[in-house]
Amino acid sequence: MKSSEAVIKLNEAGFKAEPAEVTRVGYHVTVALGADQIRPFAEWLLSEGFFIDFLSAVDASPAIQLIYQFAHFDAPCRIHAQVSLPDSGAVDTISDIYQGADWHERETRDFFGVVFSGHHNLVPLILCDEDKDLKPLLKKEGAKKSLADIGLGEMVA
Amino acid sequence: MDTMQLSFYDVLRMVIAFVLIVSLVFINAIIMGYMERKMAAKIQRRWGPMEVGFQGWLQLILDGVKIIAKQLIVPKDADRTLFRMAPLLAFTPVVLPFLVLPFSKSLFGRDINLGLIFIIAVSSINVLSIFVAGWASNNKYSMFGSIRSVSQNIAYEIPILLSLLSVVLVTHTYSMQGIVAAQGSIWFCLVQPVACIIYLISATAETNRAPFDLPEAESELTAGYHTEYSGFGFSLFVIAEYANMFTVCAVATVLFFGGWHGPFSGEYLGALWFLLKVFLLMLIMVWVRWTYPRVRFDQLMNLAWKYLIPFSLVNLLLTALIVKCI
Amino acid sequence: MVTKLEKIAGPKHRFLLNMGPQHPSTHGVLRIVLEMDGEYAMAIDPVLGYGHRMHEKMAEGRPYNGFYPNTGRMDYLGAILFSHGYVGLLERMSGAEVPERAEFIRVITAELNRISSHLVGIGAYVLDLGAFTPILYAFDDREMILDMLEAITGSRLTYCYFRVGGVTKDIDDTFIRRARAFIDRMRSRLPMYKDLVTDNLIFLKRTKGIGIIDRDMAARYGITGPVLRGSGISYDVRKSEPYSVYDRFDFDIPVGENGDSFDRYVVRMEEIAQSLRIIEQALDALPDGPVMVKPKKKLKLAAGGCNYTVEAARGSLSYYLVGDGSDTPYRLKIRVPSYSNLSPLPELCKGMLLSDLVTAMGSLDLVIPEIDR
Amino acid sequence: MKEIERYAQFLKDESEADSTELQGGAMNSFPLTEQVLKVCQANSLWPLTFGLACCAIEMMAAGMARIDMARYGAEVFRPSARQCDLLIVSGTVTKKMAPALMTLYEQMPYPKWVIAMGNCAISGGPFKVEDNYNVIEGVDRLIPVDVYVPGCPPRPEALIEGILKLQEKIAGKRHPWPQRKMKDAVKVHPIP
Repeated sequence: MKSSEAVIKLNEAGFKAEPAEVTRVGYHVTVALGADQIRPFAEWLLSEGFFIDFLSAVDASPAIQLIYQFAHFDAPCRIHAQVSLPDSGAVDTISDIYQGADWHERETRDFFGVVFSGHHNLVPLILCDEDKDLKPLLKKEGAKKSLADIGLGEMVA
Repeated sequence: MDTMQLSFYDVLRMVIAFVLIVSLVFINAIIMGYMERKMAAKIQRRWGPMEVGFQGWLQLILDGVKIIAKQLIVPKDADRTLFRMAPLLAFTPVVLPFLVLPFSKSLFGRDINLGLIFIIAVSSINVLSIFVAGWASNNKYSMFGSIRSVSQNIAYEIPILLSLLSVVLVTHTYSMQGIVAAQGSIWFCLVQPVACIIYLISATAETNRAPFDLPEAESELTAGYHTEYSGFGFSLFVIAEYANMFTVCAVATVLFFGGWHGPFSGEYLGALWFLLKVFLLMLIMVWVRWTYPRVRFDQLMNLAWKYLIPFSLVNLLLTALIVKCI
Repeated sequence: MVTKLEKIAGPKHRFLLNMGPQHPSTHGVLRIVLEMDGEYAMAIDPVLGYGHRMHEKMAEGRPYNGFYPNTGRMDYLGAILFSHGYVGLLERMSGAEVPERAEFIRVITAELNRISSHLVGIGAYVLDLGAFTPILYAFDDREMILDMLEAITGSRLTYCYFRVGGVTKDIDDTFIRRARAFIDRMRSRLPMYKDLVTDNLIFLKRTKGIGIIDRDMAARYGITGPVLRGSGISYDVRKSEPYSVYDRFDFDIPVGENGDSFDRYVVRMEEIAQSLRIIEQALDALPDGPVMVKPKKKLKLAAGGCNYTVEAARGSLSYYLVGDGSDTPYRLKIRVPSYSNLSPLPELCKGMLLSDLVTAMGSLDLVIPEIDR
Repeated sequence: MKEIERYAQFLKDESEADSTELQGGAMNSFPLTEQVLKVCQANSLWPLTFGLACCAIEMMAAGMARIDMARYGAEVFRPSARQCDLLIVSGTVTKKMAPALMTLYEQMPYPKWVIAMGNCAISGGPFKVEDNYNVIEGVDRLIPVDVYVPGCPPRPEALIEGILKLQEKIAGKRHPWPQRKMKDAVKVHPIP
């Protein structure tokens, strides 16, 4: 699937997608998602044959940003989605749609304390048991910056 | 041996033979250990043991002394009695077959008229020791190794027996000396090629050598049935393995490769021919080990039950028919 | 999947078997908890983190340039490929110019590194199957590559050779002669590997049809690299999103047919041949000129997220960096290929014999500290 | 972390208490047998198949054709800790790995030795940073170490040197009898 085609299809399916400047940012499409759209988004991607590249998070104020990246085997089309973590600290899991997200979600829970509701086995993956509440990649007080300062602000839904 | 009455001379001969044989078992382990390492090194284009003594020939002796002085560990949850017994149980039966092996025309412990049966009966005890070792260790990997070993040995005992029987049908005797004597003109590997090949394959499996080394498959079961054994217990298993190799290769030599027959084989010089043939066969086993990957367990069983046993049965039947007709 | 055995025996006969963190076939410090039914592994639970070295945390605490050494220590078998990704990311964000000669040298060294990584991978894989000798031959060939790379980078394993704006040291005639000699030698060695390993009957019997990965599974788990190409999908970042000067070379993407362990092995062998082709072309077309543009003392990057993907030895490797205008990264996420390649293990190996599990896992060619980061 | 420290202290006490008794046992009362035994132990160091990180590859390279540790008798890589004399800690030890490493050390029978290979095993190496939350800074905090081989990672030759150093520590001599000094190294791959 060509990236321009993907933008059109994504917008038709109700996701706020925009083409990105691939030589500058390294991905073809950005999607600003709402926290409730994650599961339909993942289902749509799976049906279109995308594979999951990675899933991670960035700690910023006012909320942790979750980063989803998907790509396609047949055409250069890398989709980058950003989700702002709701106040509840939990988002829906996609580990039952993309099983590969299972470990990524567990890792994100280890490092950031993000809870993925509906995950079947959200136990520490990387960290040892006594460190399960360490959340090492959360920024310290004072080091945390706002979304605009780190250039992720315009992508939030 | 028509009568079972033993003279003093016979007893003395057996005692001396026994002492010599036990030392032979140890020396064999040292020589084979050294040859295996050197040969593996040769195959892998490296030096192998080099610095310890000339060409590293002292390496195995030093290894042996070191391993005797290692601490003996009995795991807390192991069955202490059985755990200690298993290495001895492995060692004892491998010494006994040497008693009836005909090293040369007059160099042998004792020529029993059921020599072949004796060897097969005694060397089967070995599998028991492996099973005991695995069970007593109370370790899951050991248990896997020992269970694999038991089923493997039971499976491969049958083709061994059947292929040996087809030789016995030709020679009409179970005596080892008798079988060697029958090969004065032609070696039985030419008379019974199928039996010979089946025996060599099964013997490799019987001694748990690669590519059939499943009981101690390193990449699957760490060290298999002797995972928990340290120091001398472990070395007894290794010695027993080499002695077992010697036994099966000696039987192969006696049955298929003319025993001590060879140019200038007099009363005693035949022993040189015998040892040469045995060590050649053992080196072939070493060669195979360092070349091939390991087979999977079900493939191993399939090979025995689906190919080796039917083929050896057919071979036995054909031999019986031909012998009967002639 | 319910196997025949499970129907007969039922779950009550099951027991737990702990494989690792010290086990000869886990290639490092991976631990796998297996629920066994006899010799069948009915449930598989990999436990990671025994080699977690906090690379992502370390990146946030040091300048951009200070992270170069870490890239080489994540995947120590393909260190150059990992630093290629990081350097490419910084260049994309800062817009730094790279001399053409430097790009060619990058491709040459990266492909040499890929060959050395594959050699270890297949050697260790055959070792998993119980053949000791091929790994020694593979290491013998690999030492030639290490000698070459050592002469220009200064280290044998954890290279720190690429910089923003080029490479640290130019290659000389000796390197080119050695590289050409290596290409000839490696081409003459490939038939030997074929005779010794690929055509070996036991090897074929052990690997054919074991651990089949199909397209759907690959998409769901994000499998990439030779593991994916073994399944017949020709996805290679070097072709689909060409970086550096890879678009100037003529090379094929070898793919398998069935997606089993054997195909993955064959793909790696073929990739060695393709990498040799790339190196040969790059050596022929090597332009003159400088290898380094004088870098700024302190690298400061603008705010914003940026992604850079390269084809590492084990699959597609992405760096995702969020800058905040200072000289340290705000957040650096590293998407490592082995992590996604290992994750299907519970589904892939369910109901397998322990020996097959070792076969299937070995064919994934894992580097554990890369997974744990 | 408390538990790990307690475990480490226990291992240290045990090795100090047992070292006189277990490093050769009753043989130590006879000087000559003791010396012979030490020579044998020095010449036959069997390492454990145990790789942690980058250094493990160099440890493998040390056993391969070019370097060939086998020349000095350190050939037999045993997969089971029960049959080993030498634990080569080749790489970074993390908090999660520490208990497993100590268990491995405990499983080895006396006499046993440890080589800390690489900077990570010696001190935490490049991972000894301010925000370190997972790497143990030096394996000697967990188990007693005999020889340190620095490098990141050390070359295989450095590991061989470490083994020779360990032999010197055990037998009191760099090339314990009957070892000869190695002759000139053979160039395996001449530069074309």
